[in-house]
Amino acid sequence: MSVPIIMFFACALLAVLGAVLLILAREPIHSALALVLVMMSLAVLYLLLGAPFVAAVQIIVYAGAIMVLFVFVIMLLNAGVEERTDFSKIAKWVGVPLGFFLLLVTAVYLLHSSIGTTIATGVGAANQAADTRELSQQLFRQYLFPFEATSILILIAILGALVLARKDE
Amino acid sequence: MMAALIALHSEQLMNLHRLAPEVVLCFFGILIMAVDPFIRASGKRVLGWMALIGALTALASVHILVHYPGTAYSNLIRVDSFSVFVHVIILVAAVLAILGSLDYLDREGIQRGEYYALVLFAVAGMGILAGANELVTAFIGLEMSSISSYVLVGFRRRALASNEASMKYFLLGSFATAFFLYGIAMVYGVTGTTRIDAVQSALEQIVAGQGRLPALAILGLALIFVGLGFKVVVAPFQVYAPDVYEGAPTPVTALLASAPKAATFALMLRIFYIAFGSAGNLWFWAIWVSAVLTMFIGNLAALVQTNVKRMLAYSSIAHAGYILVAFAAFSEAGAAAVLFYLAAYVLMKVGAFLVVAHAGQQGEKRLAIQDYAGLGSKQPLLAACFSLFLLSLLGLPATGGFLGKFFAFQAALEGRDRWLVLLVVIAAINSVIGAYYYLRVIVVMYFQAGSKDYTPSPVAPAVAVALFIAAAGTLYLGILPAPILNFAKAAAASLSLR
Amino acid sequence: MSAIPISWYLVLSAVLFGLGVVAFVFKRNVITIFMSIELMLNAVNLAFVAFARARGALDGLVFVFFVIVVAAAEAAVGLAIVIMLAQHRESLNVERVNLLKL
Amino acid sequence: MGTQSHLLTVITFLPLLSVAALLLLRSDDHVWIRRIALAASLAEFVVSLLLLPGFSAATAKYQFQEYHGWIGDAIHYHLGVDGISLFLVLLTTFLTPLAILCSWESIRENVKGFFIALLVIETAMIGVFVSLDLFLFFVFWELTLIPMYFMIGMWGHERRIYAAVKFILYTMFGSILMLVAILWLYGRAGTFDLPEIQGMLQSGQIAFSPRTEMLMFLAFFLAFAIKVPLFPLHTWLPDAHTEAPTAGSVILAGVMLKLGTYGILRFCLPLFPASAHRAAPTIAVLAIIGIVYGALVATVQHDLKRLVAYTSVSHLGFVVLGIFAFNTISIQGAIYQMLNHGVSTGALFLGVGMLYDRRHTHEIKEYGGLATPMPVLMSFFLFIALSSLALPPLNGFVGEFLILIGTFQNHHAWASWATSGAVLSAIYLLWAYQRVALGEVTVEKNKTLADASTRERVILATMALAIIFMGVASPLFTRRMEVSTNAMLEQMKDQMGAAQEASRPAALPCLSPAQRAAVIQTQAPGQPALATVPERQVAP
Amino acid sequence: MLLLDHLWIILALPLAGAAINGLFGKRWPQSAVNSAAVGSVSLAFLAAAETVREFCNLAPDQIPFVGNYFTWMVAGPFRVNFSLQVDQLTVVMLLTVTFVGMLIHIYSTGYMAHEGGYYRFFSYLNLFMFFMLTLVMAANLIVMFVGWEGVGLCSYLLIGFWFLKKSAADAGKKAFIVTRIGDLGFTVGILLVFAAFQSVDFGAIFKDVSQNPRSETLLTTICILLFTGAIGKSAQLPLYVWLPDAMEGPTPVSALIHAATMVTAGVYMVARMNPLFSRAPVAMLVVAIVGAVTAFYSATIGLVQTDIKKVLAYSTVSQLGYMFLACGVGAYAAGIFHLMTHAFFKGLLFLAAGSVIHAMGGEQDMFKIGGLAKKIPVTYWTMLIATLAIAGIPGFAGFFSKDEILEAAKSGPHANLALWLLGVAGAGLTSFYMFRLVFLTFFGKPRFDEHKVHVHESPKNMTVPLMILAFLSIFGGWFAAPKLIGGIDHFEKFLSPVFTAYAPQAAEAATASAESVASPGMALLSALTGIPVIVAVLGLLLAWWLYIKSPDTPKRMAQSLRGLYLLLLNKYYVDEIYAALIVRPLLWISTNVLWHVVDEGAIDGVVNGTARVARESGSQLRELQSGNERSYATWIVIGAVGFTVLLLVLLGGMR
Repeated sequence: MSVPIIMFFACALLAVLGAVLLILAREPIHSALALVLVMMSLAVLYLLLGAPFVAAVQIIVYAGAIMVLFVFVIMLLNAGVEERTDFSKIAKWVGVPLGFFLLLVTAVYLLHSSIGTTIATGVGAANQAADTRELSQQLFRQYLFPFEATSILILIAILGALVLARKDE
Repeated sequence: MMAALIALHSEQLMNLHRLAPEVVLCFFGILIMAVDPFIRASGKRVLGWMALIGALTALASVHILVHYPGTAYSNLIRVDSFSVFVHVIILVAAVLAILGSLDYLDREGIQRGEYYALVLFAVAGMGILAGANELVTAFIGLEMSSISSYVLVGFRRRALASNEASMKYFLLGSFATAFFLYGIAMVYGVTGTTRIDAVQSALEQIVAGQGRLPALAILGLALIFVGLGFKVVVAPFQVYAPDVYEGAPTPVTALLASAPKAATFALMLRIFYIAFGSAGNLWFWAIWVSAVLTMFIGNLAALVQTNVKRMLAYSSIAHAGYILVAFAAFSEAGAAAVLFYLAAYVLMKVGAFLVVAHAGQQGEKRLAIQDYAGLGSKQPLLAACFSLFLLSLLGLPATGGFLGKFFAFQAALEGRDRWLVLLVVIAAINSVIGAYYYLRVIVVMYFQAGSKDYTPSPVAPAVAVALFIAAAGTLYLGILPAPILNFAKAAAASLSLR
Repeated sequence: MSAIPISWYLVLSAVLFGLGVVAFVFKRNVITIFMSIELMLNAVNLAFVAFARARGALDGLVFVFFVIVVAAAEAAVGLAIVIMLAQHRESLNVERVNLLKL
Repeated sequence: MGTQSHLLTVITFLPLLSVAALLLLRSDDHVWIRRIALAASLAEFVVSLLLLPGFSAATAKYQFQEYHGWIGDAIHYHLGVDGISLFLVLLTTFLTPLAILCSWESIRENVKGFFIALLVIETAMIGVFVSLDLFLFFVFWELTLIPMYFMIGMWGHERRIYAAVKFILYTMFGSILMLVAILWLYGRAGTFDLPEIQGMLQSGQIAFSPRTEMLMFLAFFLAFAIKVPLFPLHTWLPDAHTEAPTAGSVILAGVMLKLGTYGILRFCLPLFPASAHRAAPTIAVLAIIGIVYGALVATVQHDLKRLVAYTSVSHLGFVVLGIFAFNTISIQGAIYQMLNHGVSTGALFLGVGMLYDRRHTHEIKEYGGLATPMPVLMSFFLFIALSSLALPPLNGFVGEFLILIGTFQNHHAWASWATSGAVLSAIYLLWAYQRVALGEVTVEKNKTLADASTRERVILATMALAIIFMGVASPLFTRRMEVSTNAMLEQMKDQMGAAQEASRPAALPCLSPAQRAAVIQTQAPGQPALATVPERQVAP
Repeated sequence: MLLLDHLWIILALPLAGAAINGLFGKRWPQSAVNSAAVGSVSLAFLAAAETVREFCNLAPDQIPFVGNYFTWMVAGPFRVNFSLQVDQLTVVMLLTVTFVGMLIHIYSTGYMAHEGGYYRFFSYLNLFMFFMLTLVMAANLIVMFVGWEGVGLCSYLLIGFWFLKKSAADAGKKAFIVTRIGDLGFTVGILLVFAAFQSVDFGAIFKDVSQNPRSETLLTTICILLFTGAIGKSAQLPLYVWLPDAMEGPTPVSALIHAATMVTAGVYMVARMNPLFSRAPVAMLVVAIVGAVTAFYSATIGLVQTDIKKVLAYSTVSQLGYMFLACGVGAYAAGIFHLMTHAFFKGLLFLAAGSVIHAMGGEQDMFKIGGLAKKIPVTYWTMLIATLAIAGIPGFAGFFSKDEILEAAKSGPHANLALWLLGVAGAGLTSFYMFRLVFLTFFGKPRFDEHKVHVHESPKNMTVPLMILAFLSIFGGWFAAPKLIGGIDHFEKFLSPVFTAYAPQAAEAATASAESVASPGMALLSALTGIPVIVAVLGLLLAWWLYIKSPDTPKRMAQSLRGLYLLLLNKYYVDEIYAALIVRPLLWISTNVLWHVVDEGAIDGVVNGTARVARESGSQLRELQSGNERSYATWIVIGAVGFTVLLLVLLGGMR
């Protein structure tokens, strides 16, 4: 049992735990926090996978920005306890089980996938910076266009928020 | 560093002309946003005209694409007659939708700049979708169109239906997107690339090597189908469509029911025909099953609708089914048939919804089929146009709809698989079922007298123009389809499927 | 130092994705449903990174950025929609939002 | 044949042109709408008569051909007539003016729309008869539906909507499967051009397995059988007829039903001869059932128009029987009977319509003793009835007798059973006539009814003359059908291959050696049908 | 050769008359109508006469003389010309029809003088002449069929002439339909003829059949089928029912159509087709039996009828029976001979009866008449003559013809004693009911209120035809007179070419043998020759005793033999039986089974059923659209899982 493995299992457990909490929590705010937990543990896993930059973005943007937005909205609407109605029988009796079934199927196939067996190169402090430069190269040369497109996307998001969330005049 | 970036850009700018329509659209979108603050509430209509000009310019700029076939942005974007064809369809739909919106927004008191900007951005997204040669790029385009449509659907904020539709569309839409994305991840995992042509060759190698497709690839295929199937509204992912189409502002419905479908089908063609060409025998069945379900669900459920808008929503589901029939042929002819069908479909569907948009009157109150009683005598021309669109949707000869079906069935019957024959027969039977509810509207319009006290408002010029274009186009496609058909064939050929 | 098979990461992403799906179907509150989407996206990201690692390629990581951006955009619009919904309806329970049906 | 003739195009689209003219008129200017419609249809009739001098009875080839590329390289704008279709075109152009004339006063609201519908139907129906391209044919075939649908739905009577929808759905169901079959056929032949396909079939370039052929035959036949209508697919007909306005019924019974029988002759038999032969006994039985059944049900109707409608089921049964006897006499008889039925039943509907204009009911018990107030109208009515019950030397007899005698050559039993139709027709028509015309006037209103107006006399007299003329001058018609019919039968024989021939010797047409010779030399062996396509097409 | 080359003129004349009266007669005065109608028919008669004259100059090999006019039908090997022919048989019919027709036209000008629709009547009558002439002059079966159906039509029109009377309209319809039932057989017969001989021309058929023999079954079938037509047209068992009802028509019509001409068409046709019949013994036998039975059967009904015209009607049926008996036993000439004489005396009887009715102001019940002998002498005498003729009293026309028939039945080539007996019995009955008629009508005390009806003799234009016909009823039969004294029968001789030309050798041999062989049986037979006469006289006497001597006995007999009496009075209830067995069930089935159950129930049920199923499933399917976002999500998940499983497990073949 080496340190990375222990870390992996720890984070994995935390992530799954978070996900389960997200489901079980009746207070939206709790769910939100559970989700933050998931994201945090994922960030650690990214580090394990030797993608520190991604991990950073994960923390800053995701946990930092997006989740804050969530929490903010929850507070704004002071969304109370979730009422567990079950008008949709099909969701209760079919949807949830099938969800788990899907989980199972994908998990099994991913476990036995050929690439699954390849071993990730451990975290080398040396190639980190290079990693990031490479990354930026990729981003601005190879994937420049999507990158530019995302700017429009953001614009759209802003517009949408403006249109929808404003008070009725 | 900065300099490097600029250099990079200038080098990349060379590619922009291969994105001419998108660039134009985004430019106008931003322009509208920039101008918006300086125009007082009463004059917002101008922005609509600007948007129209934008769309038309984009349509014109498609010409540039024609002259610069090839790939752009390190092969993320592919410009070929296929994407040109789809661009044209989308932009025509956009133009018609905008024409239909001008007065609608006035009527509903929601004449705002954002609306048009969002429309343009959405269309730009679809444009990207049409030209995308790379899955993540496609994903971005998809999101551009989706997110702006979420907003557009909810644009009549005060109407409960509108914001409910917006919510449903948003939640389910992003749900489906997640599947799509996961699918992409799988593909990436298997092939190590997300470029469609690269995926194609990679998969072919694998198949050549191990004799069959790896499970992950198939898993990815299935998940991608979920994501795209949702966008093109095929069973069992069609559930959201009726609610959303009914709740959305009708011109938006018009756009939503037509353009994204076209764009997404284009992407689907690229992914299934090219990238997963080696898995044809697999996805064929997915398409087959889905097509049967889609047609039956769409038509049978439409039979019992009492609300024209919702009825048309179901009918658009059914039509997705017919398109799948052509899709299942998995041949150049099939692709051509899909494209031709889309062309015809866009015209008649947008036309039909624009009629509904007008006939709905203030607050979209008159949507029940019975409200159309006597329209034939009150507004003969409008009724005539509507009948034309309905008959075309029904598939009556001398209309685009008929030839769409015709080529679709033809392609399917020429296809490799014997089960296609059964599929075509099912489709045929379905189109008879469909006949019933389309004709019912005509019955009400012409054979039943309307209430004396109600006189509909006259058709606004802009709408009239839009309807005229749609009607003329429908007839043109029905009587002299040769040019468009050849165009579609060329487009299909440019897919160069092996 | 010892290594971890990529498949473990993939299985984890699968589990998270699946849980996300379950959550999406299970939850009733609009906001939490929306959160489950974010959960799924995270699962996808994990998969991307894992695959990227497996291949020693980088574009997987690039995709993660795009996904995050998209997630952000969706969040903005989505939450706006939620707010709009809250303005016109008292409950955030999706099961009570069924004006459009049949 | 290389030269293109445009006559058929003119004939086909002239009505559409006049529709354009009508559109220019103010819709409340009824007088001129009527006049122009009538003038147009008359002009149309005159123009269509130009076909006769140019038509050669000596060749089985399609004549007055026009041939242009249309969509892709498979779909062509290809028109042409032969002995089978020639007179059906004339029938159409002959009946339309009368239909217009009979709606002169009875149509009051939305006059413009009505006449437009009528003229559009005319174009569509002629198109069906003259198109030699399966695609083109199908287009016209479907186009006939909509105007008729409107005609029934808008200007019909009480249950018009039910009738209209029933009519159109019934027919569409049939035709859509035919579309599938057409496409499948194209999949094999690579063209929609009928002569080319026939040529390929004959030269064995394409061949079907018995099963496939049967399926395709059925797909085509279903569409046509519904149109005919063949028992038990007939139930749309009584409703449609009863609810349709007079002109609608006239066109429906007069021409539209023939689309079905024509289709059988033009497509089912030449394209799928083997299956046609295999299916013949079944179909013949259905036809005979139809003859008797239609007559019996007609006898007990209490709605005059419904009664006439059911007689169509009976009469068309004869036609189908004649066709599936595969005998040159019976088939010529069948074609001739199509024309006769068009005239006689059309005339019957006209008469019924004139009664309806006066009393606005079809209930027989509402009438009675009408011979006293309106002797002229009733005399015509009786005369038409007589033609319809095949009284020699009127037209009905000639057609029916040719069918019988031809059928009898191959199948004694079929013909013998069919003759019972003669008695039954006498029963229902004379009984109906008695209930309407004879005896004392029972209903007070009827005492004062006006006799036939000049307009009505013109209509009825035209019909009566046609009836007599066709009764005594049948050779003028049949001589022009002869060669085409024989050619078709010969071609079927060629195609059917030894197997079927062995199995059904009785089914071969009985031809005198002279005629065989005639047929052979008209049908150049090898690629006869291709020879009918303009040279430049044939040339590689 | 003036007219022989233009035979069509004979047809054209009455047709023209019909057309003229039909189109313009309405506005014309009666005189004009008369001249058109009577004129055209008289001209037709003259034309016929001229034709006959020219015919007599023809060489035997030119007979039959055929005139082709135009091709009427042609399709494939089937070809029909509109062609007319003249041979001896035609000549007889031609003269009879035109002459009697002319007389009856003249008579009608008087009889119908006070009727509405005068022009209509005459145009119908002329039209009838046209069709009747077509029938007798036809040179092929199809043209014959034209006349055949045409006369049927005219009889329909004329029976229903007083269409305001429901009974009249019904009778007309009945006549047309019942005869059409017979025509079914006739039609199929024609079809079979063509199938067998590839032609419908008499000449061709006869030559063919005489040269290359056909199987007897085939010929028998053909003949029986054709005979079915005759049964219908000539009112034989079992299709005679229409003729008595046909008396609803004006009396001249009954005289012309339902006595003299049309009803004899069947006999003419059988005679015309003799080459076929002669080769089908079985068919011959059938014809003979039907004829004989009908002759006796309808005579029995005639016994008790009270309506003067009904009596005549049944006697007509009976007399037609004799004619068929003749044909059946191979004595075609005798049959035609009786046809001619019958035309004279039965025509006369009807006209006279008409004159009686005219005199009585429409009264037809014999028991309400009586004692007219003095009041209307002409009518009385002429009618008496006709009665003597029909009763077969020696010297009168009927005697010769009927005697020949019975003779043939007794000792002809196809002799058959049973039939002969029936015939004789019928003869007895005939004379009985005929004299009953005469006695009831003209003798005894008037049984009507003489102040109400003032009896008057009919006008000249009615009485003159009576006298002419009376004359013929006496002398019309004398062609055959020489035979009595072992001489030759001129009539038979004249006709013989027609009946011997294509006669089968076998038959001739038979005749020969029949004559040569002289056995004791023959002697006995020849002894029987006088029997019919005796029987007839007995009938006369019985009638006299019952209706003159002791007029109340009939009633007592009716009482004692009530059952039999009612049976006869109600014509054996045949109409009722037909109605119960055929008409009503058919109507019931058509209405309740075919229309309501099959059409509306089954077929439309299926059609509408499918529609309902579609709608039903539609409203089920829309339940998917519960409006609940969670359900929607579930559907997407279902889809995702479904397709994953489909692709991976089912097709990907991985497990």
